[in-house]
Amino acid sequence: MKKSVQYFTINAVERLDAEHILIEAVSPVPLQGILPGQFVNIDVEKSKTTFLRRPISIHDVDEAKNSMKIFVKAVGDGTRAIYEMQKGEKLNTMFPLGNSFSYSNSQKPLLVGGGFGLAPLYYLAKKIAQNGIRPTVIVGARNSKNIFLTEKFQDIADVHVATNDGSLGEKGMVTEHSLFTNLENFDKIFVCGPEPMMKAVGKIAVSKNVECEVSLENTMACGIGSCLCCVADTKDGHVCVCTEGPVFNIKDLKW
Amino acid sequence: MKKSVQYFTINAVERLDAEHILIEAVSPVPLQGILPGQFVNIDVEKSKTTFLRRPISIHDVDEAKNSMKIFVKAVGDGTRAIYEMQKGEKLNTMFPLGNSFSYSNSQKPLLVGGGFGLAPLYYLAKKIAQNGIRPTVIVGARNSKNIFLTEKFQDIADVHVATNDGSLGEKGMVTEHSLFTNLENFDKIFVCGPEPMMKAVGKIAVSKNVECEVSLENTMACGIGSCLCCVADTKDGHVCVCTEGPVFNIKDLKW
Amino acid sequence: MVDLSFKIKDLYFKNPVLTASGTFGYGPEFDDFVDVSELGGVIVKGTTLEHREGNPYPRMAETPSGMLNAVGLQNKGIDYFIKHIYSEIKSYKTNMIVNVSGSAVKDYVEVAEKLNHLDAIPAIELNISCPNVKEGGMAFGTSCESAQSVISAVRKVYKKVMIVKLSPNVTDIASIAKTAEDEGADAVSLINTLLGMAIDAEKRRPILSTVTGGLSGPAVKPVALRMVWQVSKAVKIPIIGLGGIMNATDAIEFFLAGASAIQIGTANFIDPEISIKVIKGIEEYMLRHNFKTIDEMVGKLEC
Amino acid sequence: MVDLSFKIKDLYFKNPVLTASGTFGYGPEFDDFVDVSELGGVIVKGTTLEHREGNPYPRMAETPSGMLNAVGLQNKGIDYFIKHIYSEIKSYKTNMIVNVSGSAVKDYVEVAEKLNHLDAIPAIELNISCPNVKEGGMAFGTSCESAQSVISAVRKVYKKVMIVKLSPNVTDIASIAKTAEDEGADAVSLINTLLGMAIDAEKRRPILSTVTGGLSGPAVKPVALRMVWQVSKAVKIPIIGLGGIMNATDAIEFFLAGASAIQIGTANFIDPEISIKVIKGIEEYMLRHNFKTIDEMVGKLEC
Ligand SMILES: Cc1cc2nc3c(=O)[nH]c(=O)nc-3n(C[C@H](O)[C@H](O)[C@H](O)COP(=O)(O)OP(=O)(O)OC[C@H]3O[C@@H](n4cnc5c(N)ncnc54)[C@H](O)[C@@H]3O)c2cc1C
Ligand SMILES: Cc1cc2nc3c(=O)[nH]c(=O)nc-3n(C[C@H](O)[C@H](O)[C@H](O)COP(=O)(O)OP(=O)(O)OC[C@H]3O[C@@H](n4cnc5c(N)ncnc54)[C@H](O)[C@@H]3O)c2cc1C
Ligand SMILES: Cc1cc2nc3c(=O)[nH]c(=O)nc-3n(C[C@H](O)[C@H](O)[C@H](O)COP(=O)(O)O)c2cc1C
Ligand SMILES: Cc1cc2nc3c(=O)[nH]c(=O)nc-3n(C[C@H](O)[C@H](O)[C@H](O)COP(=O)(O)O)c2cc1C
Ligand code: FES
Ligand code: FES
Repeated sequence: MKKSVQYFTINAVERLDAEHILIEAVSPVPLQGILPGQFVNIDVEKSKTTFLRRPISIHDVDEAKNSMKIFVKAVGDGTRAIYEMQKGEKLNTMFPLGNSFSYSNSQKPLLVGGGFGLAPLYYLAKKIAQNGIRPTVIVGARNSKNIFLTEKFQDIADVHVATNDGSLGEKGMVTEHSLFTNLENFDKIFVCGPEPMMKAVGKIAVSKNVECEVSLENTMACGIGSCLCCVADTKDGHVCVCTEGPVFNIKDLKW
Repeated sequence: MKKSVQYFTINAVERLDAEHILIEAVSPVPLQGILPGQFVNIDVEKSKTTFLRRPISIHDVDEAKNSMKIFVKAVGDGTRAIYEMQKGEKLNTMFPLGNSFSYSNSQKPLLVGGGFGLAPLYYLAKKIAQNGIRPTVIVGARNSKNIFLTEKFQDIADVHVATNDGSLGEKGMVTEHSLFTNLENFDKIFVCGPEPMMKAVGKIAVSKNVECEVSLENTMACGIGSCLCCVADTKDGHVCVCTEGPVFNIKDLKW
Repeated sequence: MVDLSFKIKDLYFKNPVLTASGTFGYGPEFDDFVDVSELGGVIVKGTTLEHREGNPYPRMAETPSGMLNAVGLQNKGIDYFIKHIYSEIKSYKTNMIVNVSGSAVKDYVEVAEKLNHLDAIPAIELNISCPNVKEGGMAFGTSCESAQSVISAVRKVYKKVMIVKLSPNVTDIASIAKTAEDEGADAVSLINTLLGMAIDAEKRRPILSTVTGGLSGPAVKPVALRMVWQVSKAVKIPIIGLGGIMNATDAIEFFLAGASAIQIGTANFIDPEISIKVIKGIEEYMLRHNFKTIDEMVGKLEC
Repeated sequence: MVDLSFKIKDLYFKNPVLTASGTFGYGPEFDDFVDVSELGGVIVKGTTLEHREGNPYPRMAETPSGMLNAVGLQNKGIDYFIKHIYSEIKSYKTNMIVNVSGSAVKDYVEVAEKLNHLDAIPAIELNISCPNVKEGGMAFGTSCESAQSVISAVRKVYKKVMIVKLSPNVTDIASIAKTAEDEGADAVSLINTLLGMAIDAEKRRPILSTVTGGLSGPAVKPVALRMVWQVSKAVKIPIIGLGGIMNATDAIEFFLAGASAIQIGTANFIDPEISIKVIKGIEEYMLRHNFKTIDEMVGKLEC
């Protein structure tokens, strides 16, 4: 799909708590052909202190309604201003950016998400489900208050939860979840979350010889491979996360 | 009145055309003691390209409702963002700033306004009216489309209009209005508008020996006499328009 | 109608809007957004003799109305450029200009020599002002003597149009521009990035892996404008102005200050279509102000 | 509890937050907004030997995340200061410091001598970096030789704490800082404004009456931080950091880069209460990061 800059119109906002928001926005151009794992780059026009665009994963696409969803956590001024947007406002959006998860060859996929890392996994789960496969999803967080969206996954996936304090699901880190003891049950793992978490999952995947893709969140300036700011260190040297990624097979990363 | 920074809450907006807006905003602190000619300095929080505060005249004060009105013309990014504000939004306001028109000794005042220069004159007219005097007001503009607020003045003042194209009121510049032929009928003129207009009025006032006060609109950084950016050249040298002004008797200016 | 063209020596540019090195890739990155052939020119990524991996991540920090970068001239080297990239970009119908960087005089010379042979590369931009490499780079651009050494050496071997890109991290940029002119530069471009730094207070660490990096974006525009103005009083060769240009009005300001052309850098990241919009905006301004040629507008500041 | 105090020689500052010269008037301008006595110090408006009217209006241009000023040291001269202003401000319970400017060495010396006698003025800040006056000012701060001449002359007559304020418009600020230290400065403050320019494209005129002016505000913070860091490697005397500080986080960045104290300038215009908020914010940060004294935090950047 050709990249472009478009003004999306926000047509629904769901504030999940004081920091997390799910936004649905309608595109003025058809949204056919967006791949799971791709992201948009948003110019936050009303934030004085936000100069560059902000990369945000595509959480879901409804091709019929020509709409897209994003799931955003307010961590700084840019995402805070997005959190405060209202229905009817316009979202200056550059899209679709990045590569894609390679899910088509996976029969038993495991999706692992933490924090706003869950964002790209919903559209991935949906695409997998459209292929007739029911994926397994584990969501990890510090406690039950930081678990979001699991109910939305339930229609299309088997959802498991791990919380550090045991307030929801199994107690412990996501990598301590019982599913990880039999990781061989899965043929591919798709991970998105804080880097330490992705590295921990990656390590186990390697040890158990299960394929593993991670979605990196390097800071970006351009989002289209022109500034070389967002590079990941791979076996081929520095490559742009915004074009060669954000999804990488961990065997290509120098982790 | 002590100066302070307060968040006013916008409780009414009246968009007069695509550029002009009348905003009513409620103060969290009492508004007793504001003088006509004083201004506020607004931090336009949602405009990326507006760094400094923007000085805006106090158009009206309703002490009972604790509210103030401002009349703003969108000329650049800062005032455009103010124009786009909605009821319920907060206005970061530093106030009250500047001196005041000296109207108490005038029995036959003439108020002359052009463009957003009309802004401070309403509160002045109201104060004069409270003293039992009905002021005369002339509003000048290019054409009838650029004449605003005259109906609001009518209750408290005799209103005259001059337009360059004669589409409303007398045809010609404000200084060509018939009232100016008998300027001696007035004992003081209060002017606010574009500098060339104020200078033109000032010149006639001097020639007819009528006192004249003008409200300057020099660009400002601090609004409180600390940066020395806003100076006017007076017979006493450079003085701050934000503290010694914005209102000056033209006899003090080096015009 | 207005004529947007200008020339450096006898090199014709159809309009005065170029894209800045390091901010526009090699061109194809922007194919989805603009017709690259409509630009006055494209200055491709800084190219060195050898392949360079650049600096470690993180290489970027956002700053108020700007950004710091510490890319460190990541590129695959001149030979790779000639073999693989040149063929891909030579069909663009605009001036494709290579930004030449190095850590020793002989590296600059060698790269320039190789570029001399490429028909579709009508000019080079000598980068003696990159703040993000340990040796060479900016060091060449911060004294007249070292600037002289690189410029005169490259001038000997490079026969086409040679633009010298100046560093703003100096006390007196006009004297360095004068040196460039004296040594045979056909034009100067300014400014490269201002040396800056960003810190993560919570982590108590520099944000960039290299601690300091190059500041670009609208934050630097006032400094860039001032330097263009100063340099325009000092040299007769054309000046290409850049630094924080975000729209056509900004571009006009550079022309008025004395630039014959401009480059757009960081703005491409925020609006990938901006370069074309700026061309249109300049044309509109010229119509409105009755300028028929770019030349009529250059330096027309009423002071 | 945390101890916010610091010292320059034996001059005690209750906290490291000062207000920058030219941005806080003499103090009373801010009485409605803050308790001036709560500040670590106030650096009053640049003061010269003679009365100065400053430059013609317009003197200010807004720029992206910053502003240019060309006030040009408007002030009523040192004698007026001593007679009329001193008595009004000497009761503030904080260090009232006078910023001393001039166009000739002897002017600086004369002003410094007069200030030596004022009990309630424990220090001066030598402004060898003002870009907005024709003679002197910045010229003194852009070469080691000229800096040396002013600093050593003033040092001979001024017995109390002498801070030297450095210009950022130089290739190598560290060497100028070193000169200041060698000539007996008790501290350096940096940065003064960057020389910049703004143009009104529609009117085709410079916005400032003086064409160029001094850039301040968050736009310059990355440059200021880098310079503080460079100077901290070069000198042992305390550094007072400033340039674009808008909040406590910005201030912390300067401490980590090597400053022992900071000044707040342009931010006072946007939030007249900011100086006091920054003091509170620094205290909170220190509690959170377990710093007990400012000194523990200075230069604690993990590179
Ligand atoms: C490909 C990609 C996809 C992303 N998808 C999403 C998403 O779907 N939903 C979402 O909420 N966020 C997502 N992010 C992260 C999001 O872009 C950042 O949170 C955002 O840029 C922060 O901007 P800010 O102005 O709010 O905060 P800033 O003020 O820029 O930063 C605030 C704090 O967050 C940290 N931070 C900034 N950027 C990142 C980052 N990229 N990763 C981790 N920490 C960061 C900073 O170090 C700082 O401590 C994604 C990032 C990338 C690269
Ligand atoms: C004491 C005082 C009271 C004022 N009262 C009002 C008021 O009640 N209503 C109102 O609409 N405006 C008023 N103004 C003018 C208002 O402050 C400016 O229009 C505003 O600052 C412009 O900001 P901006 O970001 O929209 O435009 P900018 O982008 O800053 O400027 C846009 C254009 O407007 C011009 N401009 C900027 N500032 C001024 C100015 N001060 N005077 C004239 N032209 C200017 C610029 O040169 C530029 O061409 C007042 C100004 C002062 C000093
Ligand atoms: C990410 C990035 C990479 C850059 N790489 C180069 C480079 O390789 N060679 C060069 O001469 N300048 C390089 N620059 C500097 C720009 O070409 C330009 O001089 C500078 O960014 C100022 O212009 P701007 O404010 O419009 O971006 C780079 C700038 C950025 C932001
Ligand atoms: C309006 C204005 C006037 C200034 N006047 C002086 C001055 O008289 N003496 C001086 O040393 N610095 C002066 N400065 C520079 C500031 O003290 C400070 O060094 C600079 O603004 C950078 O800090 P900031 O970004 O926090 O404002 C002035 C700055 C401004 C904005
Ligand atoms: S963000 Fe610019 S190359 Fe990836
Ligand atoms: S605006 Fe600062 S002194 Fe008037």
